[in-house]
Amino acid sequence: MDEFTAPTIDWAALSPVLITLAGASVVLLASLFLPPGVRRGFGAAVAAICFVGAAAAAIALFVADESGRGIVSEAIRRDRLAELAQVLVMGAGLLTVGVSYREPERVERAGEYWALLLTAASGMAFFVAANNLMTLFLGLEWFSICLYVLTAIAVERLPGLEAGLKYLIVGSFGSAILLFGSALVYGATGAIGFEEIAAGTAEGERLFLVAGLAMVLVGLGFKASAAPFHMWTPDVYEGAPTPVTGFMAAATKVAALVVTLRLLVTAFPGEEELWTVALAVIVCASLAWGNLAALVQVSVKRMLAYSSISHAGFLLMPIAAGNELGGRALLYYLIAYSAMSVGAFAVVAVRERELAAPVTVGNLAGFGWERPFLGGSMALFMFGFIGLPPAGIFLGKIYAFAAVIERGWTWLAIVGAVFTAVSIYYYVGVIRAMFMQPRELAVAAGGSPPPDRLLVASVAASVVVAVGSLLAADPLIDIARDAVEFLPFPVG
Amino acid sequence: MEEFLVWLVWVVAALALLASGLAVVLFSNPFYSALALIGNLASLAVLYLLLEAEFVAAAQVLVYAGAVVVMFLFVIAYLGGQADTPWAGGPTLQAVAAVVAAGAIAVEVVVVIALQADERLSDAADVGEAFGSPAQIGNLFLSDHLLAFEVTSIVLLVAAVGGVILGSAMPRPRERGER
Amino acid sequence: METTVLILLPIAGAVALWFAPWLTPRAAGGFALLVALAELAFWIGTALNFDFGAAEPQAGADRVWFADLDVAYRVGLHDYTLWLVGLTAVGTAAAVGYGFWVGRERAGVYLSLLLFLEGATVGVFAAQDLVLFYVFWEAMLIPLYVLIGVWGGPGRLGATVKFVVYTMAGSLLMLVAIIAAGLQAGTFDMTSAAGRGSSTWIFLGFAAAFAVKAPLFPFHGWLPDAYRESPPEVAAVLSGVISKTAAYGFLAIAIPFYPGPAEDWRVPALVLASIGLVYGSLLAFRAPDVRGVVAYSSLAQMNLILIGLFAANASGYTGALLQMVNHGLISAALFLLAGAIERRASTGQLVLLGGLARGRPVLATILITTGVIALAVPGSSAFAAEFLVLNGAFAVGWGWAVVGAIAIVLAAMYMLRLVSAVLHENVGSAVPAEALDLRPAEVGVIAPLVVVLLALSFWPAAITDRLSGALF
Amino acid sequence: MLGPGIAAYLVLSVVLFATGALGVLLRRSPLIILLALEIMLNAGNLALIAFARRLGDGDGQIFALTVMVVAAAEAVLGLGLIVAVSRQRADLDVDRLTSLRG
Repeated sequence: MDEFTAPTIDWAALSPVLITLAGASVVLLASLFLPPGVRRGFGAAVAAICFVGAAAAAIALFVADESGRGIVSEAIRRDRLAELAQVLVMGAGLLTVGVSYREPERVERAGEYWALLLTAASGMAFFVAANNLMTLFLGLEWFSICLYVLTAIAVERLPGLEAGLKYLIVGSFGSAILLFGSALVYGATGAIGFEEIAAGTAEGERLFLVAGLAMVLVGLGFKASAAPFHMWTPDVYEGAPTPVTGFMAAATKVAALVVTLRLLVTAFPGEEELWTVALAVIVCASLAWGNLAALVQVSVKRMLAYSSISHAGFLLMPIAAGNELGGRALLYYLIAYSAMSVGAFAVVAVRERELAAPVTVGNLAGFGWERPFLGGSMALFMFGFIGLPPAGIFLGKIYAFAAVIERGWTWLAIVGAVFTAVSIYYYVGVIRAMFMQPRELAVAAGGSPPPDRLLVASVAASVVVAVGSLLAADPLIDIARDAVEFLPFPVG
Repeated sequence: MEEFLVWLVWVVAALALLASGLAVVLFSNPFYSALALIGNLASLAVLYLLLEAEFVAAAQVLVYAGAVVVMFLFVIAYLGGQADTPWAGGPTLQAVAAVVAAGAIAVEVVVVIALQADERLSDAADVGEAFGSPAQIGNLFLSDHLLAFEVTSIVLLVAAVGGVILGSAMPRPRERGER
Repeated sequence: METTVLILLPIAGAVALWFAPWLTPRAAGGFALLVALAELAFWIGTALNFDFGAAEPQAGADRVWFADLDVAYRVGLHDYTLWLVGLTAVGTAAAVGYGFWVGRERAGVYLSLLLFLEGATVGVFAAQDLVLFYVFWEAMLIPLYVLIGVWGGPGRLGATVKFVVYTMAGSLLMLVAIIAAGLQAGTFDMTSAAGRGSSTWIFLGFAAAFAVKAPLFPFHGWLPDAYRESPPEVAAVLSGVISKTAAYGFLAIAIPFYPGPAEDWRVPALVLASIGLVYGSLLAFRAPDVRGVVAYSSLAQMNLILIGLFAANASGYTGALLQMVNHGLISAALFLLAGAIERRASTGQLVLLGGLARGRPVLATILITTGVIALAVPGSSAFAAEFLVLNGAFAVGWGWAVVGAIAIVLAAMYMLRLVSAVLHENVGSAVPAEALDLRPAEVGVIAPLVVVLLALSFWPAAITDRLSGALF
Repeated sequence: MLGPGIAAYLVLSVVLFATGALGVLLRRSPLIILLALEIMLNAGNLALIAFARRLGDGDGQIFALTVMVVAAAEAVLGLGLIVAVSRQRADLDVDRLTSLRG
């Protein structure tokens, strides 16, 4: 029998995870004792403090040292890639606090809502640091389960429940595929740690490895909502409470894509010629499916869901390039994209509360002039999603295209350009509805909701990040470079 | 003789596994499906024993057959006639996806069989008495895989919270329910 | 430094207006006009201090934007771009003044968008970095889209969709070309020789964007609708100034950076431009309304400019550049006049117009003067420019010069038709007897454009002699 | 090792996985889909344990144990959702089987 030796734990490295987790426990317990009236404010305050604290902790870790190291037998990594992704997740969470503060469903289950939001962010913070297949699977399930419940948290609304059930079933299907793929990779290489997988790749059974890699990619594709694994996205985005949708669109993408990058680059550098091509195919499928389906959407949330599928394509493009430029492109793109996703869904949430009905392109009519700031911000987000300045996605797309061109895949950049042109039509449709349609086209509004300064502040913060990421491109790209430069990129 | 017995056990367990798996998927009554799942899990436990994973086998029987399946049965009983309501919210494009999945899996079966013919997979490591024992599992869980162990507890906690939230979904009076 | 001010002054004005929604329309309009005039004054100051003849861009700035791809905020003015920036300042000032006087709904937003458009356009001319150029190029699109979509005519929604999809499809191909060119060269610096090459694909990517925006002949599908549905002052800016960015793109990027491919594609380009020239002239002759005539004549003139550019010799370039300034002023003036006419008759249909000259001497004088310069009578600046273009085209092949000469005859026909249909003949059914002459404000907006044109007619060398050899 | 080799276990796990996957894709009843998901996860577990045996490595068994916990958590939530959905349906409109497009 081995002598048991307790592992040494680098508590500092875990602090972003632990801070949010502790916040969740506090909110959960306090909501048992606090009167219902103050639960919402208390929970929101704790959530905001924890998100800020966790982000600060991640930033401190990022600044503290540039070398990465493993935590508890290399189960997770403390490195700048994880820390930057954690900052993004926490930022999305913080914005979501502002957006969801006045969401009607929050009143009843305020405590649980904030606790689940914090736990989901905590799980993502863990997931992005995952360094073996087991922590990857567990981190994925951790935040996914939180999101299933958050989707269905409005338990009196059938659409929300059905969306939650659908998300759970499709999500678990993806996880099961991921699990089986992990098992095959484990069998082929005899290891679950990413570095050991890379080391064991040479002598492993290649067929197992390839099959396992394919299944792992499929599983992650489900989370990133890349076509053809996207079928849950529109229904879930539509059914979930709008602030939750914004959080999912932003934070889940950050987590899934960062982990995809880390896994492929650190664990499968030897299979580069396989996964880059596979990803290129997924990119094309996502761009085509997302953009073409978005053209015919009436519901704004569904349209944004398809737009998020197409952005999954744009975000996977730099990973497919497999070079360091691509890594930088991915992280820079994610900074702008995550802020803008939360902001766009926040504006949808406002209109939804005004109308007490699902927001369609038609009933946005006149919104831009009624609420100039929110309308203008939404216009900025829509132009930004197309890839027009002055939003940072513009540079993100330039970087993504540059990464694939540097790899020699100019055709992929052209595919991206063509589908960007397609996407103009539906994004501009929103702007047209908000500013160019007479107000009478909209359904009579159900009374003006109270002014929601927190939500407006969140939208303003999204705008600042969206525009600021373009102006301050150099420091942000330096940060992105710091975050990825230690990864052993297989190309160039 | 021992070899023969192991083979016999394996064949029986394997047949039971496949048959019960098919039964779970094919029965139209969810109650029978859930019962079939017990058989499935039990035959898996037998296979785990053959693979010298005693602790996992025990956990399989206790956790699954003892808790999860019972929970399924409770819910099925609670829902009664509603239990097998068909539902349009499942994955779409079933036909295409099913064909693709079946094709991919068929390929994998071929791969495995091919590898077996290659004699590469028939070898197994020599393992000591301790392999798969509760002591070894516990040791690993508390050292190398401490984080995984802790995360499982968080996952369970979240599931519990989620269960409470979903359980609180009482039908509401109409005037408040219509939002 | 001065260039940065020229770019940021209007943008700052636009942002200030955007954040001051409480301003009355009058205050907002006054402020916007002030900003536009300040820009113009600043441009004059810059021009007076300009060192004509230097090959390097002047009055510039160079600040790292992001270093890893060597993209920087590099701006500066060449002698040829100085004139185009001046055209932008003059055209926008006129448009802002006109919009202020007409009193658009939500004047603050409207005028701030015009100012933003001005800043972006100056940026396109001044950028010395390909990525920065692209940023400003796309930044022009957003205010134009909103200006046409919100304040345009009844068919504006269709017009904007066409406009945006056409131009974006072209410019996205340019984006890929820019990235490919920059990665090949290792820098996006336009002044460095490293950016130049022989890749046909990159050349075609640039050409796609410029051909759509100019527009070169088969890519003009968006033009008639956009020009008809815009408010007149937006149409004036669009045809007078924005279309010049495309010609500038050919002039400063596509042709000089990729001389090999430009040489290979010269004949197809000349064929298309010639077709566009004749086709546009014929359509202008047949157009039923004032704006249609001006729009199609714009198409024709732009294609004439492209002929000059693709002649790719000093005469062609000089003529094209002079004609860019001329046509910018002419079409801005004509669109504003069209707006003035439409305000009086509430239609632009030529069959319903007529007889506006009687009792309205100022309108008649200004319209006739503009028209006469536009049809390039000898002695006008347009004549000088077209002569240089034809001379340049002749050096390539006499056939092109013949096409150009035919088109000049056609130009005379459609311009005279326009003038006579509006001013002479019988009083049109849509012309009310009490329709006023041009108001002082309208004169104040349009007359300066015409005065500049006249000055250029007397002294075209003001521009042509102040072009260094930097281009050729 | 007595009895069949690891390959036999793998074939079993692949077939089991396929059974579960087809169940998820083809069945319409959410309860049965949940059961089929359990089967898929168990197929993964079988593969993990078979590989663990082959490698003489404990990691696979640990992995399998954590998967069991996750599967239990998913089952709890899935069942909770199914119960909540059926309650709401009974409450709102018995005839309307879905409010979302499939």
